[in-house]
Amino acid sequence: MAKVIGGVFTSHVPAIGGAIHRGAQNEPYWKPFFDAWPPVREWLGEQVPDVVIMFYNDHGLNFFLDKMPTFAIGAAAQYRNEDEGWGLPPFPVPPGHPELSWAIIEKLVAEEFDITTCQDMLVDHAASIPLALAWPDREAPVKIVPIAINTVQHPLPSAKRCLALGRAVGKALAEWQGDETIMVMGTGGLSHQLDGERAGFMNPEYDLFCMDNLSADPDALTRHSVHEIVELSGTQGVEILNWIAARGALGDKVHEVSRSYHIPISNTAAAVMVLETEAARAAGNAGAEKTAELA
Amino acid sequence: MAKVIGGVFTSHVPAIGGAIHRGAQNEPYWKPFFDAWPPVREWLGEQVPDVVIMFYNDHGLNFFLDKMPTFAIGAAAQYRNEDEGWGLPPFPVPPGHPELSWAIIEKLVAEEFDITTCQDMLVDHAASIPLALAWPDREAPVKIVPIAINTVQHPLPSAKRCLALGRAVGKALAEWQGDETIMVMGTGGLSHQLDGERAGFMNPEYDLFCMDNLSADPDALTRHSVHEIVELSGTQGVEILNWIAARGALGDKVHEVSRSYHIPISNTAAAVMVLETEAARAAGNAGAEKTAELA
Amino acid sequence: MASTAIPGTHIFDGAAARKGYALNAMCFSFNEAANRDAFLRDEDAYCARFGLTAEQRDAVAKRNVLAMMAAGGNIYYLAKLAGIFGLNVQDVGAQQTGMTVDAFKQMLLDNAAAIPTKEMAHG
Amino acid sequence: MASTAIPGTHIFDGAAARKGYALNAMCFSFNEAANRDAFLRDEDAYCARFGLTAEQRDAVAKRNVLAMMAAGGNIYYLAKLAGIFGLNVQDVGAQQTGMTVDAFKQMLLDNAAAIPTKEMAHG
Ligand SMILES: [Fe+3]
Ligand SMILES: [Fe+3]
Repeated sequence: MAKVIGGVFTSHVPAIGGAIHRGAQNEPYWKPFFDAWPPVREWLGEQVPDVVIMFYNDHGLNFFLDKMPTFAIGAAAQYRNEDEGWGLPPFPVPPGHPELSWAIIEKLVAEEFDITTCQDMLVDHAASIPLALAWPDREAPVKIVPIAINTVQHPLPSAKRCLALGRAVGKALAEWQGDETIMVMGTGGLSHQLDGERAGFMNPEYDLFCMDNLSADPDALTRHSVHEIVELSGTQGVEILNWIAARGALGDKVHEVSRSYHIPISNTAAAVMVLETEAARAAGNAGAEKTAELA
Repeated sequence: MAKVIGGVFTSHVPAIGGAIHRGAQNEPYWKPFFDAWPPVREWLGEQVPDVVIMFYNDHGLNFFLDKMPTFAIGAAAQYRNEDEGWGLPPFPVPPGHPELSWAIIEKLVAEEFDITTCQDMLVDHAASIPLALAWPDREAPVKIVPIAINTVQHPLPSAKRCLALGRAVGKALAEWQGDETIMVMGTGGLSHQLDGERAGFMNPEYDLFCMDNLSADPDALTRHSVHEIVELSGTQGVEILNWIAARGALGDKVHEVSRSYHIPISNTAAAVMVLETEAARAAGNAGAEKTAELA
Repeated sequence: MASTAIPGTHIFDGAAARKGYALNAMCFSFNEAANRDAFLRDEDAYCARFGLTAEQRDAVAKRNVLAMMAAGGNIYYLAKLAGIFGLNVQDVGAQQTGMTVDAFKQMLLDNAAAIPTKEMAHG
Repeated sequence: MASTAIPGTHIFDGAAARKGYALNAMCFSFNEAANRDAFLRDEDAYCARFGLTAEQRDAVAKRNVLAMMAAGGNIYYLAKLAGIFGLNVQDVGAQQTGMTVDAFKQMLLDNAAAIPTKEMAHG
């Protein structure tokens, strides 16, 4: 049976991609952010996932306002990252896992989620940069199932609905009969606002609230309406919805393995976290224990 | 406040469009089907709707398998019917009602429906033919809000979920502050199967069950799974999901105004029904009472 | 997912949708008259452009609807291809059931006999 | 729908999405380098092709991001247009807040001061 090991949660700011392409990881501006990643990679080296369920949002590469889905799930064998308008070289994107995609799709529809199924799908920086951070200098050695959440055009799904989506994905993973080692990623945020006279807004207090509750009490994050999240976290800070959904897939009890929080990268409060499932920890490999002590 | 008067439910077989274009309405093959429409038009003449909420399914004009939504809602000011591959002249499509579309979208997302919002949308014969039947020889004198349900690619939404969708749309209509007279249409079916060795399958008994329960006990139609509906009604008979959703928007109590059931048109058991809301009947115009006696 | 098979019935589910993607994508393109013309001008080139599998290409070459469905074709998209060949849904039904078109049409008419009589009063 | 306005904050809701469709559609097209080149070669013709409203055309001509947003632009799509002009999100933020780019960047850095100290231990 498949094993769900936990999740990596991270900001996905496009400028990170630029820094990677320029090799700027050790510049003073970038080092605090990139320093978050060695512990993450250590955990990945111990747990060795071979599938990533990627909760992210599309920023106008694959979806436009002609057909804007609330929740979209990839069911392709291959995905591509392409030029998003800035001419940056696309990052490599690992292959899909259509069998698992369809198992999740079946489960979600059975659980009354009205998803849009995508057999042909471009994935943007919100999926490709986190993979490039987790597995630098190569195509990530995993298969992916991308799940895109609308954080662009209001009405957005509520935090409660996103957590429920993640929990339903978690049920699908629990029922999946493959022997894969599966992790989730939740990307975006934390607080930031690109647009309007409040551009540049960040809210470390709310970010801390999110990070502190993500592991032990994710329902706490669903007490705010989308409008309140925008107020607390910024117009683009609502990308926390991706984190909340990803968290939902991990079951009730998880352990925080690592955390980094740094202001600013670009206009954004940057955060990186690793949460490990009870099951992965109970499996009790020495590596997991060692990493836990670091947390 | 807006008034919801009821609904027109009808088959939408493409061949009907051909018969209209050829002027074949009085040919022996077609007459029994087209004879269903004078009572419908009489009811429309009395109730005079100016908005149609159109529950239908796309057959591969606007949606493909790259992005296949479970529920898609139009939010455009204009829609178009186009060549669906057979070179038939497109039917006129009335304008949209974007303000009402967005009010419904807001309500549906608040009620945890994960819809796909379409600001640019082609509507196919499943929307255009019913309008051409209700208002022949001209563009229908209404505005429309198209709601497309996936009946093409399994997993399809359950009948229960479709009824709940319709009920949530009904709540949005009840809250809408405009003074429009609103009707719903539910199109498709009844039993038919175009594909496979069972092609030509129809099931009058199940169709009768659906028609008999549609007004008084629509929940009865949700006791069958999608798989059971396919077995009972044929692979394309699942278009009854559109009827079920449309019915949901009409509230608890409705009255059957007219009904027609005829086999076959093309490969399909054809049905046309009018259901009137309690509110429209209570308004008690003489016309409505007269029509009711015909039922 | 179908728990029990329905005789003579093929559920277009994830497995079929995945298998049939190229064929269905080609058929979807036939919404445009220019694409239908291009197919008629050079069927091989058109099929190659959409990357049809050998099984799909063979089914199309043979105008065999059941074979197209076995290769993942969905009837809603296939109907656009059938239209190019001048086949309507009765022709397609007859082919799939192994009947003559006349016999298939008669079978459709015969379904009316199963209408419960109390229903006729509503007609 | 927003029950209370958030100062300096524009919710991209149905009203905005409807108003901004043409502008956002043009910006979405800039995912392709050829379209960016076409815009740069003949901005007027390119804007006309997408049917921008006078308000949208004027906002684009003035490179005024707040005006683009008032005309229904969404920042995710507008960012692709800003990229053509060589503007990054700090430049765009400075313009919208009426600050110099340096002052805007300093404000971003200053946000770090608000990080609760107990959090630093985790860093
Ligand atoms: Fe983002
Ligand atoms: Fe149909």
